[in-house]
Amino acid sequence: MTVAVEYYVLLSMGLFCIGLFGVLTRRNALMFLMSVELMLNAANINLIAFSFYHGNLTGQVFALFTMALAAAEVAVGLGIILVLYRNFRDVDVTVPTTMRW
Amino acid sequence: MMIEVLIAVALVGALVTFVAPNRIAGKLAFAISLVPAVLSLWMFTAFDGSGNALLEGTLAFESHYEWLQLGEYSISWFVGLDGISIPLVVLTTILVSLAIMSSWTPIDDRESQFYGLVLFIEANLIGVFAALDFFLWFIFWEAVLIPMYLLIGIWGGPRRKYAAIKFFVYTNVASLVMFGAFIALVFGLGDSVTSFALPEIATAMLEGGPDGFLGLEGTTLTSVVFVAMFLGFAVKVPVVPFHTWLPDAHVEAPTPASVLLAGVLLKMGTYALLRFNFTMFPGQVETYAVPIAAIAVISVIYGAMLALAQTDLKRIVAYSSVSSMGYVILGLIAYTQFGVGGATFQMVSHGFISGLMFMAVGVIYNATHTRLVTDMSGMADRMPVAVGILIAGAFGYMGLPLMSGFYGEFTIFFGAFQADFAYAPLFTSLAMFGIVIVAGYLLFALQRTVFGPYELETDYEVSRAPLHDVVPMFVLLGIIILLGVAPDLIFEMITDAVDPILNGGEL
Amino acid sequence: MVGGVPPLPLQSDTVLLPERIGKLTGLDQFGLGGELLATFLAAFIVGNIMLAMTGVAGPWAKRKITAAFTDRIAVNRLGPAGLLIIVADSVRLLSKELIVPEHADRPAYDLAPIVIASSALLGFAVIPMGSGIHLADPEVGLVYVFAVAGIASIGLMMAGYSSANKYSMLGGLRAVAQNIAYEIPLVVTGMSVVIFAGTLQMSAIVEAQAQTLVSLGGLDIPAWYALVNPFAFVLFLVANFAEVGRNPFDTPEAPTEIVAGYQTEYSSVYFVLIYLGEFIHIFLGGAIIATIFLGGPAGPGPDGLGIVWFIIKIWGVFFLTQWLRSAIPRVRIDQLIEIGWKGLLVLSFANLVITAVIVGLIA
Amino acid sequence: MNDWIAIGALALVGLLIPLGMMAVSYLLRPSVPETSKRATYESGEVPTGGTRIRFNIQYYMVALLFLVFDIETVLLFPWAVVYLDAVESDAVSLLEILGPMLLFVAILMVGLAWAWRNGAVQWAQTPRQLASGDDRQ
Amino acid sequence: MAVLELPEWAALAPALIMVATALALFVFDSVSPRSTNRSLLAGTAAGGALASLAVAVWYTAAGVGTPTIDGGRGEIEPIHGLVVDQLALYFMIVVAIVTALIAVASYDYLAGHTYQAEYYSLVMLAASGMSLMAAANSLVTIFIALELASLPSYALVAILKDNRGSVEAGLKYFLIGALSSAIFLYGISLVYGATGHLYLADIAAVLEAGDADGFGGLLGLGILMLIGGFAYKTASVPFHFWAPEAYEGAPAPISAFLSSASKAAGFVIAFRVFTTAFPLEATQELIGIDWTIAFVILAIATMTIGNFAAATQTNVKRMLAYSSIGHAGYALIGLAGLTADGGDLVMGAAMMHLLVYGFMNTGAFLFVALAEHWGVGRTFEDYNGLSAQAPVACAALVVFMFSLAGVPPFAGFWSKYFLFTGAISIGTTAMLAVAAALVVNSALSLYYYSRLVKAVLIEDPLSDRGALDQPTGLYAALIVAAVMTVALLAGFGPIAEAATDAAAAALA
Repeated sequence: MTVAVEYYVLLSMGLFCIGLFGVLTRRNALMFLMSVELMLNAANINLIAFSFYHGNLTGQVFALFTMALAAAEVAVGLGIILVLYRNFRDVDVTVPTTMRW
Repeated sequence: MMIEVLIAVALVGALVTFVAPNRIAGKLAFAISLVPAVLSLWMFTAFDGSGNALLEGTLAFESHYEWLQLGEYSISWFVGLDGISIPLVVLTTILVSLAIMSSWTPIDDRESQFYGLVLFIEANLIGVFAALDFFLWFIFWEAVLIPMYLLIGIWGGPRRKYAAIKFFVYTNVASLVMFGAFIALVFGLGDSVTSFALPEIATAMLEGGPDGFLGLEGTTLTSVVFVAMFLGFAVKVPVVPFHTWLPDAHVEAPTPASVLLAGVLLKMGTYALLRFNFTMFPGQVETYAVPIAAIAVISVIYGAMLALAQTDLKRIVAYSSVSSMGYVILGLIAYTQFGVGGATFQMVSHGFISGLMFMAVGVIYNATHTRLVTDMSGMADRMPVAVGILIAGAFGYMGLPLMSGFYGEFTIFFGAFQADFAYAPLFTSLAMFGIVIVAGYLLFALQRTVFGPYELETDYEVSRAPLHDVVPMFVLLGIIILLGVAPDLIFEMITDAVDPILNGGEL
Repeated sequence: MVGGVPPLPLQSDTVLLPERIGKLTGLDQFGLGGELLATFLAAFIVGNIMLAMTGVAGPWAKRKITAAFTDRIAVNRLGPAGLLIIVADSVRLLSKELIVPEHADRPAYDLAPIVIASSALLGFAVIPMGSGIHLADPEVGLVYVFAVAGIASIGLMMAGYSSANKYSMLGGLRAVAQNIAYEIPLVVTGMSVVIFAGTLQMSAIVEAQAQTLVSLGGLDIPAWYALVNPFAFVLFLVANFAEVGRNPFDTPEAPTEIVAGYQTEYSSVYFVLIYLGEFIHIFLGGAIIATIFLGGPAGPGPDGLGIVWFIIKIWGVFFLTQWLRSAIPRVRIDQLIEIGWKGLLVLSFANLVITAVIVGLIA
Repeated sequence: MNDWIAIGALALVGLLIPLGMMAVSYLLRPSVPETSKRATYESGEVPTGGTRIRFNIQYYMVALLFLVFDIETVLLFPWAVVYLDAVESDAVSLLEILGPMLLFVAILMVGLAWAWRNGAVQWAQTPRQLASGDDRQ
Repeated sequence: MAVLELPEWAALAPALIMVATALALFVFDSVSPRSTNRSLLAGTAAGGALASLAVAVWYTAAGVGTPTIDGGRGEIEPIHGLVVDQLALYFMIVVAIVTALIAVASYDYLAGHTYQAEYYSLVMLAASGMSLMAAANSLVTIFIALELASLPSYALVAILKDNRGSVEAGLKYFLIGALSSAIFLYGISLVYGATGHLYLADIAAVLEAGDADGFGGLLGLGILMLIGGFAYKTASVPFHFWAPEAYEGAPAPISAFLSSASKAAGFVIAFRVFTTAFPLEATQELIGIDWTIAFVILAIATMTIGNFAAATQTNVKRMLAYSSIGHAGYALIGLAGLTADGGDLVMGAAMMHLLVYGFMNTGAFLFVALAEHWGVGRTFEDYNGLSAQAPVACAALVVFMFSLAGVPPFAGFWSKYFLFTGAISIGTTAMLAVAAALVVNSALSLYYYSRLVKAVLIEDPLSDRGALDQPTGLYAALIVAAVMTVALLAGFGPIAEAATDAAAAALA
């Protein structure tokens, strides 16, 4: 009862596109972060599905690393969003425009 | 190793001066600049080369080291002097020393930087005249621009920014055109060259020329490159119609910068023309002789006419430089021993004479703070020595016998009459007419400013020029007369180096 | 490069509950649908065992135990030993009016109790309870248990934030801060067990503990990891108490500070669900401890007694929890966090490293 | 039968039980709407202000720390699983199997030590620390 | 040849030294938090970077990782996925140089700053990541090293937490960075899907054996996404738009660090991935298009957009940021010019350019750091007439500006010229277009670079400013960078040789 790899790719592409859509439309930095997480997880789905398909474990192991890196990225990102809030009283990514003149 | 020492002394001197306190910078720079001057004079006496550096001949003070490898081509540190370049090196070193001394009065701001830049220019000028590898030469060539741009831009007159930018843009675009053309030529030469050493390229050019590049036939490529390089150097010379940067640069530049600009930088253009266009492309020289001669004559006449219309002393001298460089081009295109040799001689001679003229104008300006002919008269009353030298310089410009100007112009005309391109005598005659105009405007200006009752339309009191302003002028005057009396001092070695060019590479 | 399935690690030969039920009821003859039905039945059984246990534990056992410790009399009117209080309480709570605070964030407010209750229940899927009651046995069992147990934090946070009450908010935050502070020591200590067992599969971990550690005069002492590595056992116990939010780590709902923490604004059936969820959580913690440290359903007597031994062990842990509740004062929030990050975390990593070194040297 | 189907079934049960209870309760419970009932509870006082309060920054600090540490443990699990097998086989030396993990944990510990010393896991500052004028938050 | 025999893992020493330094700084900060012993911290960081540099140079000189005489590739692979060869060592040198300069310059820039130790350790961590990027030859290690370099960079950009510009820059850098790393990762997953491998050589083997037939679409999309990731790291079109904001808002030494070292590191993985994993012919057969086309387009677009935008700026730092985009376009020529049977000259030229760029661009940003240290302002006008008060620094600036423009007599001339000839020598129409774009853009760049020179040297100051101090560290870094920019002109031979050899070895 295995699912063909194509469906996993479709799933991951769907997830990736949702994430991308979120990235492009959301103005809240936290939503942006979540959207990026979606995209990363889309890649993870691919890695694991193809790992199963190709019969080697490389992809799965890499997916573990990816999760760790994603977490680290979020940690740094939250820190930045925190100072962003301290400075701008908002987490809307379109608010900081000091450098546009 | 002597050339390296010359350059190194100037470079290190530039650095030392740059960080020295302003107070002593002028004296320090002068002291340092004496080293290359003396050294180059010694090299001049010890000169043992013969023939042309690019063709047949033995080089003096040659040194050649591998530098780097670019694909199939090697680039090297390759310097050496022949009969054409050593007088120019001597001209450079002497003129720089004297220019530094003559700056003591006018330069009173950020002196250490000023003198540092002047010494830096000297190093690169020596490099330009000594380099025999294209890249080495090009680096020195371009490196002259930056300090000159800064000299004009920082210490210049009221419109210095405009003048500096104009100078920089004109000469840089010209360099780019020339550079691209030459690279295309080298690539076109294909396997027959393996380095950017000029002698090797010159030999390859004379032995067959390029095979074609970027879809251009070999002969077309040669012509295109010749024209592009001619245009590139013509801006530097400058010839009409690329001359407009020159008066601006001269007028705005501080006196020492003008001295160097007119005395040496313009010669870079004619020197490069001689080294590249007139050495490597004998066929094209023949083909394009008439238009080039026409340009030369137009430069002579038009430059002189423009000078006639000026009231600013510096502008007068500047335009007359355009006119004088026209003679040099005419001599080169004549392609005879006297023509090319005379042109080379004229480069040196004009270097000294224009340097002298700019110094003299500078001294007057220091005293009166005006350069307008209409603003003053009777200067001879107040500063007899300086004015006397100015008059002497003017005579030199006009080509008075026993001055170097006479010999230079005379040989050029002599050579040009012998030239075998069409209408050569006509062109020569027209150019000779230029002398009349030169005499006209110089005498007119002198008569207005120097003679008559003393009168000055500024608030400045005029007194005798200080000694350190006058000494350089005396030295220059001495050299001018010396070369006028004994032209063979350099003319022999020049012809020795020119002959291979005219003989198609044979000594 | 046509894909092939990689060789799977050896499947343990334990027969799982769904298959047993399938065989027992004959549902396995009806293809996929039958199998699904059997599985659902099995899940239903497991779910109800837990519900029954918490039903007993919550309203009755807790009071009885606490009363015993504090020398009081607890429920004793309804039924034998007051056991019928369970029924009474459930009817009472279910029929109470549901009061939703004014500014509550409804979706989160409604979802939170369900998340809290069902996440704890999910963990039992992979616990081998003995007597063949074992729903699923994936290779990653241990990680799975830790993962689903962690879901509860989200529920607590949701409950705390959606109630629009400052006490709730603080309680939710405290709950999460505490959960995450002790999650890492918990997991890392669990990892030291994995080093012994060399697998994450729950049944295999239990099997590994069946070996004999030492023989004392004919009495075989099994290699329960609580005995092999008591240090890890203690660490795990402590971390577990914090995970389930019981004394001395009950700061998230500390009644004297923030009323009832995240559950302040919950009433009626929602309160029941949260309350149930907490108790299921305690039992899940007990089940994990029992499985990875106390040999799971192992015990003297026939295999059929497994479930009995297992329940005894779970109740043992529950008893200990209530004991501590009566015996130890609550720690302050700052102490709580610092014990977690500066104490347990370091100790757990030390335990991991030492375990690894010892295992490496012995083997 | 796949393990995960069983787990899914339990999830379904886990969802159905609460929902069932809610349904029962819905049928049993009375509903007497009254405004003051719905006011949030603040120990009998009239509630002031919203719940969007600024709370201690340390909550964020430990959350960030957790995020990193917890995920790092994920990287340790595979190692822990294969450790015994690797030790028992003679293919790799003990140092080779133990060394990387020790290094990993050591680096993690350096991180923890840094966070510790810089007050990331310190819940409240003592007056002395406050007096030192550092506004680390 | 090296006299002493080192164990294999020691080949990674340049990167390991960076890691060790970063950890040492963290330990130091743990022992004595909030220390402001600037000399010790900056000294440790600079010492670590210099040690890394020395080791890398020593290895290069000793011929570590050079192809052996008997035809072996000669590279050392201490850990599967990390390889030490000439390419790796070359870029480790670049990274170490920039890091050392930054560490020294930050000594003054950070005076009075709270997070001294954190700053340096983050710099060193990012540098470790970049060093490892140079050595990574598996998509796994590449991605991890990439993130190791990126994450500290995000924090570094935003480290002036009370400066709104810095925070904004950090946010934008982070957001685009997170997005692009997600895209990059997805690209990796697609490539893995198509080939079943993450190790670059294995990917190539699969492609060449034709085992990935039928996966052309996945592979093509994957490669496209990988290019997106590189574009971000190298600040090239289409992921360049973070660069001006991030460079402008970040502390100037960090801008220098990112625009020089980070860019170089981005290029090394691009070089390695595309030369090792995707052999031109096999890939073209599979996805139906030559991937160099993509780089041709990107190169022209990047240099043109960068230079034109730079020409319109009024803010110096922003001008430098855009010019840095332009230079990414120049370096992209190295990838655009690869052909099935060559291209080592053009790739080598791109590598040379990146090394020279490491000095001249770092120097230029450090001058901005100096200006920020003085507090003179940010626009060209604010810089007017600085040379009267700080002649030496301004002389250095002149060197950097003209070198960036590619004017002799500075090292930037050589690298640009090599790029030009390299492009010409490939001879295809596309490469001729690239060469033409290079020339046009260089000429344009001279305009805005000389504008800064003009402001500093020629213009008169808008208002009187007090005496300017001469911070030792910044001056030292500035002067070293300037001297090297000039000295490399003469000493270009070894660099050119090292770069072309490394490129040839990578392409072999």
